[in-house]
Amino acid sequence: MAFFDLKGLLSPVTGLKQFGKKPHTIMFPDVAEHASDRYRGLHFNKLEDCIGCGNCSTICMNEAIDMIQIAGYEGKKGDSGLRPRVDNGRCCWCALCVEVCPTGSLNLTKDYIFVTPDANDFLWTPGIDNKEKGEENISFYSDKETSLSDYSRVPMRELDGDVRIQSFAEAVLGYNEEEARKEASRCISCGLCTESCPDHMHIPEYINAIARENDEDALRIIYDNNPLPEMCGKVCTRRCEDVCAMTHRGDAIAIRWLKRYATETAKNAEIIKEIVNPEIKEANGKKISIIGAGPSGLTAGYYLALRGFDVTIYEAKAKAGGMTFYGIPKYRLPAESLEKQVGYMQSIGVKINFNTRVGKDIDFKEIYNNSDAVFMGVGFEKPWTLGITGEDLNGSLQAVTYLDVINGGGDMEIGDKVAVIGGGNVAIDAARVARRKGADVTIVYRRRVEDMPADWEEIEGAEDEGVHIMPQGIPIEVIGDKNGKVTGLKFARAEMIPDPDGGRPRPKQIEGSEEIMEVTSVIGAIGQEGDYSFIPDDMKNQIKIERGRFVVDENKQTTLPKLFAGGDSANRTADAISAIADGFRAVKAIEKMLMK
Amino acid sequence: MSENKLNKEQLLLDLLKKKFILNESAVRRAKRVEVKVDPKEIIPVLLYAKENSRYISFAHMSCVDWIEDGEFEVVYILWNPEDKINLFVKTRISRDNGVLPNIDFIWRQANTYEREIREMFGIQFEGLVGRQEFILEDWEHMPPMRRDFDTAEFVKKTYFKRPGREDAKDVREFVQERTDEELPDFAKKYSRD
Amino acid sequence: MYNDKESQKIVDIIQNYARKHSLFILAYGTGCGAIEIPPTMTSRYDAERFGIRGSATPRQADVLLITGYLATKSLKRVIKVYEQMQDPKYVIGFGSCTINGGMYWDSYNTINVLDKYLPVDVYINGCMPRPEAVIAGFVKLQKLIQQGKADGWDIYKKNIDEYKANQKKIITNWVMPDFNF
Amino acid sequence: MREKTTTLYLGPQHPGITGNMMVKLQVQGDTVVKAETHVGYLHRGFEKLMERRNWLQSFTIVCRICVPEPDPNEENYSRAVEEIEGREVPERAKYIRVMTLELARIATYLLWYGGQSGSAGLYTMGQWSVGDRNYILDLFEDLTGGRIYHMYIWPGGVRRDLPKGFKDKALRTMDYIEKRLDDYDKLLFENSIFQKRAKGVGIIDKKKAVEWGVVGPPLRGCGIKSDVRIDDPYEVYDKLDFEVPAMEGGDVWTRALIRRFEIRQSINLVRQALDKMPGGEYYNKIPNPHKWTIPAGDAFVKTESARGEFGYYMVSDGGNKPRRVHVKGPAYVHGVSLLENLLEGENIADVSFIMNSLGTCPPEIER
Repeated sequence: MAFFDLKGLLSPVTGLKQFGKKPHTIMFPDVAEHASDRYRGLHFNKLEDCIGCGNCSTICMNEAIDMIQIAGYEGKKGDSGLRPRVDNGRCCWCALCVEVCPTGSLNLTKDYIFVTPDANDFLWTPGIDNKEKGEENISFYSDKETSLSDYSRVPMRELDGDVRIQSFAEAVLGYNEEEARKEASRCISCGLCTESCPDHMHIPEYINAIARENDEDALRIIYDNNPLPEMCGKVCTRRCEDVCAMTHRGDAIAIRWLKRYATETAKNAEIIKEIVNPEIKEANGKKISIIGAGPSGLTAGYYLALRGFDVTIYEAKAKAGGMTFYGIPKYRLPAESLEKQVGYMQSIGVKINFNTRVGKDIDFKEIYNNSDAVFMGVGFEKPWTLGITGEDLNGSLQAVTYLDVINGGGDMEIGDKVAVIGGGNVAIDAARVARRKGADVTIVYRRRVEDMPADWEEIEGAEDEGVHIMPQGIPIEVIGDKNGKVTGLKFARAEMIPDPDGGRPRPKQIEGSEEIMEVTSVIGAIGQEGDYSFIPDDMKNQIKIERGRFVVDENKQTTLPKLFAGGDSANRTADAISAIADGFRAVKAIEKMLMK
Repeated sequence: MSENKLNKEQLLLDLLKKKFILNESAVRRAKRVEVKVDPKEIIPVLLYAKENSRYISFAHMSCVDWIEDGEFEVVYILWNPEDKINLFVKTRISRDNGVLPNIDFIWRQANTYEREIREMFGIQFEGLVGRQEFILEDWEHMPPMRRDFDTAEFVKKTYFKRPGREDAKDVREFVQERTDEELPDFAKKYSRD
Repeated sequence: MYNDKESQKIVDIIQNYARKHSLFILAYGTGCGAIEIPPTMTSRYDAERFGIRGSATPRQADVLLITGYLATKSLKRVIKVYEQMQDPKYVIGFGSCTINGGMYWDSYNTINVLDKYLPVDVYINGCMPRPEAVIAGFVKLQKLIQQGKADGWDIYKKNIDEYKANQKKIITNWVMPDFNF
Repeated sequence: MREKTTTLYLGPQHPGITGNMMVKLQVQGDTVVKAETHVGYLHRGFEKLMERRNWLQSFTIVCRICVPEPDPNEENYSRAVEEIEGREVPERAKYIRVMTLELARIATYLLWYGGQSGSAGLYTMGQWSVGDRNYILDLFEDLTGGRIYHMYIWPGGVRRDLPKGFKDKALRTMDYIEKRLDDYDKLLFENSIFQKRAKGVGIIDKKKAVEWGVVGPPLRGCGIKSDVRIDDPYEVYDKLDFEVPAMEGGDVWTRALIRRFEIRQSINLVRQALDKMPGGEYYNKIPNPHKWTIPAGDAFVKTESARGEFGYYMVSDGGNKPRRVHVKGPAYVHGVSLLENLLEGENIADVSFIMNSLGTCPPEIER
């Protein structure tokens, strides 16, 4: 190379051609800061949408997010009341918290300038500290598609509707192992569901155990406060699923089916005993009597027996389970399943005296005086009548009675065209049982389909099986022939009148819309009440009963100190899991009372 | 994956099997052969691979702490640019006083890897030159990459944490308190972390 | 005349004005944050508009940028460098790491809370702070200087024992003079 | 007469490269007789941290391993996870990944322009190229939501689809950068000062290159045609039309020429990727990250970064956290023992010049 390289010296000088050109300098701060539409800046949280599940806090590997209590957010079922607070001295703007937020309330914004001499300022709550312009600045968000939460449930395999009506075989087939693992791994373990469960089962823990392929631990966790999990796994009303964090954008975790999966892995009572392997305390000599082997009675019996009490259950019927045996049809809850669970209880020392009706076969006072405590889980046996003319005709019957006969192994003539009146689970059960008995079934309900208190899955199942549903129909009269046999149902159409107080709309009969439906039977299913005639009058006076229910405190104690009550006859929710919860709570109270 | 496709890989494995005593070795997938040898076989295998099988490129060297087995697994990854095969040579030594041969005379760059592994795991390499201190300075504790070194615990002891975050609540515990749910101890390991 | 309080105030104002418009930063990029310094200094954001420019040695520098995490090995050098700088001197903490450990909060080799070891005048949030945020940080520092509130160097001198104790807790092998002033 | 040997400490205060490291030089006059590299000023213990983080959380920290060019880390991490888990990646995601990686390569080379010329005292170059680099970063910001740390390529695909109007904007930017490259040529490569500084300095010959395991542009600068994108194609590089240059010489000048050529090649690749990109899914969704486990196994994956081969060795024990992730960046082989060897006999003024030409990046040496 020549020492004097003219080109090499002159070329760089061409850089001068930039001289005088408009610079591309961004004159910040004279011009406002700018960021792209997807920028990951400071957080913003829509506090009203947030449910305080804490998923953001757990995904953050910097532990930058704390869940704290904030004034004005008290928390309710499905909302912990906590809200995230971000430590910007930790946050690295990776936005994983946004990707996992199940409700989509947490987002990142275009704001990124945060300069201060005081390091303590960096601790702030999104949505409160940037209330003014946070929402309009949202730039990085995650919708249902981009979110890392899996919003769609693993579908449950079922028998087809036309196969189902052939027999009383279980309609729902249950998850297999692969499906259960997949469904369990959707759960974000926030635990908000536990608050909704009357029994506060340890839901996130047992789901996690299933996800980690440890079904035995799952069963052990389930048995910690629910001794009838297989029953719950099949027929629970699952209030937990109503508040699942996933429901805000998709399907709730199939908590019930997962419980069912965990319990079905134990094929018989011995295996349950082997897996759960409970610690049974030494007998303490205290004697407890329980009236009624329904869910609450069995629960109380099981946990009292584990705690070393001498437990005797008096059951009027031939089988344990109460309404869950005699009220729930076998295609939902097979008899063997209940027998297995009850068998396990008996194997750890719960004594059940079947066919022993208190008040008839044995005196209530005798039980009361001979026991250290008595728990009543007597349930609601007596059905409400419709209160319309013709109800005493032959062929007009009550769903509870009908189901009781069928479940007890008997049969009842209903003909081939049946009208079921009511919209609850019992009505649907009766309708589907009648359908299996070959009848053409119509459900007559006063309100709309969406107002039906029955589970949507049950309603869908009924429709699949060919049950007709006639919403907004008010029964007026049951019509019979001269032999006293039902021939028809007279009903009127209803229109929905909005409730001025904001309650659910009320049905109002449309004048002149009366019709007659030809039927061979009418099955009423509008509710039941308790029958407390077994209690002698002098004691009944001391027990406070309101609106057909025993009045109990939070310990399930009635106004008689030794007497506890639970289940339908003591709570208003009237489902199996509440009964179990009552039983469990009474156990704690009884133990506290007797063992102090 | 058909047998045909992995011809080259199988050939190499057979060749090595004939020459050396290998512990459970296999063709893992395409472009990937894995052999496990005893520490004393390391140098012969590597030399053979380099000189006779054209594995001229030393792609990587790493160490994994299998604390459950009480062993370190050291892996040498070689690359043959012609056959396009990764050869993994793995060996295991005891965690307590494991010594490995130094291979930086085969590939000069192995020196850097060995120095790092010596510092981070505490494995000695026979005849390795170079300063003892490589990345860390004045480190008086257990070699940090060993799995029994708990960095979070160490940080708690050593460094400061800005105060003001003590009011944080755990969602699960918070809801539990509200509902008087009693979580049994054995279930706690399944709570979210 | 110079002992007069009023005139001292005027002198301060003039001094601070001069100081704030010539911030020489020490080009000691300690962590990831240094990657946004070149864009800040070059044509797109052009920090020289504010009188900000790099300087090669600590003796000439006014501002020390701690651009992110500080490994313990670096901390030792940074302390040395900081103490060599002439008063008044300022420290800017970049990014989350300097505030409360950031992403490396559980790393065995990085300090978490910078102001336990060095006085920090301004923090800039972000991971990484964008050039705009960096400039905003400098503007804030200029304001503080004008108001006479950027007195980290003074605090450091007054609380030297506490700072030294914290520093020596980390740096076990202290092979340098206690003070480098 | 025996010359006196002096010890000179270069660094740890940014010796003209991206990151802190120190070179302890023994000098006689102006000549280095012995060099010793000291690293560890940026050690954060990433590999330890990853043992404590689950698979998704680890993804967010890997990009911090190399600050100037984070994307190959994300790519490697994702590909290693996918290889162990057997997760499929949609075709569109592969094209987006290639485009992202090439954009990152361009950005890195633009930064290198600034560093290489700056260490020769030519500061105007840096004002231009680092300023223009912002246009690439703008693209990244539109695409990923971040300028520097993208956290975009993740296991199963990419995080978000291309935003509206991205293709046009990217093509416009490519046109602009390509035009600017001619200006750079005039300013740097035709500049006789740079030529004189660069030619014949820091020579690596072929034999040395193989022996020391040199990778990337320095290796191609020795006349060995080696590039992971061609030798062991990943993503969709085998479906794109490009070639890598190799030139004899082995000095700083040749390495600079290689980079000059490659940046044009990358612009071409970005255009191709945008052009051939199919529609469809961009992401094969991972399961709930809290419960995401990966079957036991190990994988070694490599990516050609702007500075050479980036390798990840990953081991899973079947749990929800990585057992071990070991990162080997190109600087790991260049920046420690090779550098010590190379600096012997060079001028003090050329030390950071050579370090820059090797693409030394301390944060990835010590991680």
